[in-house]
Amino acid sequence: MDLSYGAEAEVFRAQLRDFLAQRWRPADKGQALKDYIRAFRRDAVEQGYLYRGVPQQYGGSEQPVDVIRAQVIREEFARARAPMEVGGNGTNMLVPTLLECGTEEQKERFIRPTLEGDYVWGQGYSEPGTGSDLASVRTKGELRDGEWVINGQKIWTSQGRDATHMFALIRTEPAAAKHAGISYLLLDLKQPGVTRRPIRQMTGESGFYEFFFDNATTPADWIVGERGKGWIISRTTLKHERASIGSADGLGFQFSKLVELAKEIHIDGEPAILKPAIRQALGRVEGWVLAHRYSSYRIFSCAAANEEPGNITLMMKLLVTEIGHDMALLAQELLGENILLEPGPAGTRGRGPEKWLDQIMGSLGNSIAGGTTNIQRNIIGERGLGLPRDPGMRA
Amino acid sequence: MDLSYGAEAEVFRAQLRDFLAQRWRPADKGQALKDYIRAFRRDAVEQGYLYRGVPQQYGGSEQPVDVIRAQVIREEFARARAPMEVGGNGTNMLVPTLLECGTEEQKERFIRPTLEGDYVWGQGYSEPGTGSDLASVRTKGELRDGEWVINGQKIWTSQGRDATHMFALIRTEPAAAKHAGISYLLLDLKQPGVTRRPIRQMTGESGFYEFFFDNATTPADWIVGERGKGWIISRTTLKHERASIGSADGLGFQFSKLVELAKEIHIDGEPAILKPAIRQALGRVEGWVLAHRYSSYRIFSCAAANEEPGNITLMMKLLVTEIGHDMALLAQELLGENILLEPGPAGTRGRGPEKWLDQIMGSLGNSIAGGTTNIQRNIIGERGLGLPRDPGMRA
Amino acid sequence: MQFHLSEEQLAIQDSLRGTLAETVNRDVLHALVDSEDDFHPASWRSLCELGLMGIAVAEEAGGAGLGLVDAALAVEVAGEAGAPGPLVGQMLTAIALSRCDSSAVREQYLDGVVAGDSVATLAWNNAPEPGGWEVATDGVTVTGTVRFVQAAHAAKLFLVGTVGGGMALVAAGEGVEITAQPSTDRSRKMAAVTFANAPVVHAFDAGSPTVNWLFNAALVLFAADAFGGAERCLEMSVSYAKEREQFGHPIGQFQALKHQLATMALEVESARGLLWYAAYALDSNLPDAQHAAAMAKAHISDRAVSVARAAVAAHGGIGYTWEYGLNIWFRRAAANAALLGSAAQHRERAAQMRESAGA
Amino acid sequence: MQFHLSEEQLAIQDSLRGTLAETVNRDVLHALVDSEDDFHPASWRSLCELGLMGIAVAEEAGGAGLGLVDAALAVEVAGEAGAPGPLVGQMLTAIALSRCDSSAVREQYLDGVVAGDSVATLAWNNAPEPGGWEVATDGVTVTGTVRFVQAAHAAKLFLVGTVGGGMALVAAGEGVEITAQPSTDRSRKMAAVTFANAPVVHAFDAGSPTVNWLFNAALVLFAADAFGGAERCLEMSVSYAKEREQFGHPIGQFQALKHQLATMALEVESARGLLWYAAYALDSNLPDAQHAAAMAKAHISDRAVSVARAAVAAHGGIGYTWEYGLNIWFRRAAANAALLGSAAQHRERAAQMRESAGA
Repeated sequence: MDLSYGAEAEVFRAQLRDFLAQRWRPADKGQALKDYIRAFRRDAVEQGYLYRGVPQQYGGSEQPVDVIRAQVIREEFARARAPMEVGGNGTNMLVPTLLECGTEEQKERFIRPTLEGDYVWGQGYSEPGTGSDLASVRTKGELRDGEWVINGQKIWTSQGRDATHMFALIRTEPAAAKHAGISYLLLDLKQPGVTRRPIRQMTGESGFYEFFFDNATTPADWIVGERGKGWIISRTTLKHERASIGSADGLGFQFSKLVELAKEIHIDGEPAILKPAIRQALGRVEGWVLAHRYSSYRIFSCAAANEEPGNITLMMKLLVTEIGHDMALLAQELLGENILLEPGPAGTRGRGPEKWLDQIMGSLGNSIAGGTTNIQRNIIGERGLGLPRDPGMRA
Repeated sequence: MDLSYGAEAEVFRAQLRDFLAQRWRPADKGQALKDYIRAFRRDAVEQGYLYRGVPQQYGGSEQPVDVIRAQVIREEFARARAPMEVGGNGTNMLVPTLLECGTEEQKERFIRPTLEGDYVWGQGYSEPGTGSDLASVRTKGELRDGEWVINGQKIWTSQGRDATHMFALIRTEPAAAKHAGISYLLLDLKQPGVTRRPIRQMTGESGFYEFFFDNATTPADWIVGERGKGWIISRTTLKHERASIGSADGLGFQFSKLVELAKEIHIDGEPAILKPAIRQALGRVEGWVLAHRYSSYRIFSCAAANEEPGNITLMMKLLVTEIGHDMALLAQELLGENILLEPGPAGTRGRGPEKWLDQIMGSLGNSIAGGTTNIQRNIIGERGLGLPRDPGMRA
Repeated sequence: MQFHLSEEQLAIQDSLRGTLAETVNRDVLHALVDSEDDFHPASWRSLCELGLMGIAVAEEAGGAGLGLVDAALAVEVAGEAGAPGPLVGQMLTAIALSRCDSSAVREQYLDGVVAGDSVATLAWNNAPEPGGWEVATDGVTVTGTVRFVQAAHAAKLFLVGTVGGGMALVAAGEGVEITAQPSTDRSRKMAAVTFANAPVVHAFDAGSPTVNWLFNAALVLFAADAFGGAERCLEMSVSYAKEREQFGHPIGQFQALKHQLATMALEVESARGLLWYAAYALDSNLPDAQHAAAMAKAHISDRAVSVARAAVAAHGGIGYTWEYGLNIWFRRAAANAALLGSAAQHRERAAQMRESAGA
Repeated sequence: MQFHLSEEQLAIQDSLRGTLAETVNRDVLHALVDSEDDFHPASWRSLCELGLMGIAVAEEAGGAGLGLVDAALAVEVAGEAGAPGPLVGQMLTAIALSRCDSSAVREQYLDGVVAGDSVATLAWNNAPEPGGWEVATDGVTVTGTVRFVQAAHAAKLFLVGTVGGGMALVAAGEGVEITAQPSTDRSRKMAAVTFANAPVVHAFDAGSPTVNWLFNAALVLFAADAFGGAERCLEMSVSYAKEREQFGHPIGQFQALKHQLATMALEVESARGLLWYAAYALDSNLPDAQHAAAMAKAHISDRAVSVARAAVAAHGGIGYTWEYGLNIWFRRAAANAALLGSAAQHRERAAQMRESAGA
């Protein structure tokens, strides 16, 4: 075994560092900074550092798959605090889907502005009542006079405040069987038939939006793939999403914050970190955090060698969720009466221990977003362990 | 609220104490002691203290239901260390079943010798492969020449070493539907067609037996209820069993033993009971032990008032099991390297901490005997909370 | 033997439940939660009219002549409803006044507190026993700050915890300053109250049995609130599981969710007797009353936190929204677990009591 | 970067698995478990023939020239099989000898230990670090008793932990007395070994890097054994759930059991990388090697106990029988958790290391 990235990667790293040192020197603010960043990203694409999986003709750098280089890029951009790719559903989910299933015209029209951040995409899958049974969507689309007329409601759209466009699962074939009645449509959110509303979460913050469609329209050719094939096309997308969830560094960082909290908080007149029961609880969490970290190393190493890491990939999401619960409960114990204080609104949150309330509730949001833990356990049991499917869970 | 038993009960208690003081003075050993106990029990029945639910004509004392008196009797017999009713499946399960469903001749023939301990009954329900799906029994009974001829195997029979008789679920109607093909038969175990074999458990001890039937026979009229009604008849029995499971005193006693263990065992040079993490773990268990204790008070109080205590009755078994797991894990932590020592065989087990190994493994036996925890949770969810039944769990 | 609820007790709970269904209905509760108000006069009035504030005060002192068990049953229902108002403080101040040895003080204050016209609240810090209270007193005035006081803006009387485990009754006004605190528990918002040589109406001796009894009673009553909240979380989750369909079936049919709900039910239902016993033991001055109060607070507030978490998970996305309202009980559960000391602290206290009782 | 197994490593595991399927088959294992023997020559021989004992010994010293990662992979498979024999002690004694500075000692003993002809076992007590060892030594002889020594009757050499964290290699015979102990772990039975002025073959300095390295390596290897056992428990449970039918369906279809199995799988599979890393960090002398070893021992031995319990529950009655054999791994998991200090002790050690590293 060997955790180093190899000599070739270090040469690449040195070149990248040079590039960043010379090219990433932001001085301005406001719009000037935005323009500077846009120009910087274009140069970084030119050098092959960003949008490596996207063909050059659509604004990518079209590089061969190399997870080691990708990792070096993440590390060095983070080190230089330089902006990486425009994030979000557009680049993570829609672009790969268009590359695989879109028409030439769709690729030309949508990919570049998405990569440059001009188009911000909301995901339109969930509806009130769908939950894990996404194929039960009811938002209707009818083709009338050369355009789709859309009526219904979508929910749990992240980036909903800024979204300019949406990719959505729409029931266009009411006569077809459940899964076969769905199409994958794109639409412009800036039109009179679309209303958006923030969803306030239990933390008090609004991370998600819901969208109401009242005779909203979209051109007939803004459909990805064939009519009735939307379900299959969305599955491709979801795979991208799952692969991007879960970061070893994130958990490790959270754990170190938890240790800091235990040092700051005093219980019975001494720092909590000195209490043996707290030390043990921290140690139990740390065991899981390390298990997660080295599992992500395994996955990364397999990806670099183009091998299959096996069942562990099915488990990362659940692992993160469960560790999040453990940390939340421990944080709650550490907080003591500090939990009685509501933290201020986002952006103004102070550095007081009460800010942990967000994490304590957020750990519950984790188990809901992107498939509940029950669905995760079904997947591990059925796809991972080969146990027979429960016929009741088939729609 | 009032936890006292009331004045009437205290008068009853005083009379009972007098009786015990005068009548329970064992001096002998061996057979003489056995005879003394048999005579003592007969006197106690005469006085209305034992077998209160059984009519006098079959050897009981035929007393009106009075759970307060029953409780006083338990307390005072325990205090005097006097022998109560002959325990086991015969008195707990078979006798109530016969009283409800047996023929007059069956009652005459079987009840009195069971109450006096001459007949010891094994339960013949489980078979290899039945698990929670008891109605899938395959042991066959055919009526030939005025007697049932029985072939098959039964397993998990407690009191299997001493059992003289068995009440069993036997498939007598092979053409009938699953549940409708079963009859409730009694049989004498002392016959050539019956072989018994102890089942060694993971503790190394043999608490249960399995029985093999190779053309074993029993008279045609040793059937309780009609042919094909055995499943329903066995359900009555199981209710009796469930009501007798779970004793608050037992758990409280185990907890106090666990506290003692924590005082005896030294970790890092000090008694484990001084370690804050251990104190917290003990306190968490104690919360559950108290929750269980006062739940049993509730059930007892309702029974005394002839009221329905509600869902809590469905939970007591699971509660005991779960608390047993918690205690086992804590005991294992306390034991440290002492767990490396296997305790001696039953009867010779010393007083060393290694004897806890039995409890640690036994807590697993608990979750298996009398319905797994998964079945218990199904029952709470469906019968208690009114959630819809899973069609897959119907046979 | 009577260790189940009498018809009278069930009737009190039913009638309270009915009242709160109106006066703390969904709209009222959500409006309160979204406001900065720490008190809701209309619903408070409805509780007062039921005679709840003096439920555990002797009849000759103007109360209902019932006990702490009955008070706990009422607080349980208030917890279910997420009712605003300093119910626990009011009930305990009423008891404190009814036991106070100055007839002048009783005459001046008792009726108003029993009636609920004079709102009374606890100004104890969250030390796990009275010995940890910190407001200084010379018997005549009190000085110091207490954070996390419920309904402080509405309160006419503060039952203040003083250094060494005494209590002082202090009237709102002179020398009493209130600073609102952003509160996690939006249904019972809290404030910091600063006493600066505030005059004492009546002082209860440090370490006196009355003070200790009231503290233990408070532990039990906050456990009762937590218990009621846990019942509410369970009930909302079970209803949701029966109504909501996925894959063509009510989700409550799926075994995984069914078992999660069964586990929640086990946590809730098995705690009921412990709550009753702790209240009964204080009513009857049993030797283990203080141990039972500590264990009830520790065990039941833990259960409520656990059940509230499980309830959110059982609901999926909708449970995570502000509008659905589960978070009201989630936050209230977190508060009940933190008020008057943590579960860990009470478990440690109970262990010490067990040891000094020789077990 | 290489943090997955090479084809060579997978091949070693496969070949070992194949060998053990024969030499430690069900009949062999059950006969051993039911006997009082603490050693099984035939299966030991089969392991020796694979060259396993010197797997982490340098090639110039007669070993395979691989590392602790490879040793851990082998011990993992032995744990899966429930293999008897002091594999960990043998491997570590071989490494210790290969690093010993006396060429005479190396010449006399190394080949025999690498070949496995001289059975070697650890005589450490279960202190969580070498500083807690208790056998007295003057450098020439050792005196004291060590309980829970594996395969003591078969051993020709004992690697004895001495006061202050030193080690002494002692040959069986003069001054060495063995008393069998009734052992929970029936596949690796243990004995108390008393040294009475027993002559020392070679002494390793107290607190030396070699001693510390070997201790940390032992933590990792017992974690590997625990990991292998957990894999076995999982695999038996999954197979059973696929085969066994109830209510007309394989029980693995029911969601509750499916989720229990998924949780077991999560516990097992997510621990694999931690095990690898701990071994790799010792191979590479990384600064966090000792921290990783402590965490691996604590976390993985806990997981193995938990998975073994869940496996019995997943089987129902059959899993609780002696004959089915699950108890062999249940007991072995309990032993692995207790050997060389508890999970709690290692978590505390790891916390201290984290703190002294300034985190």
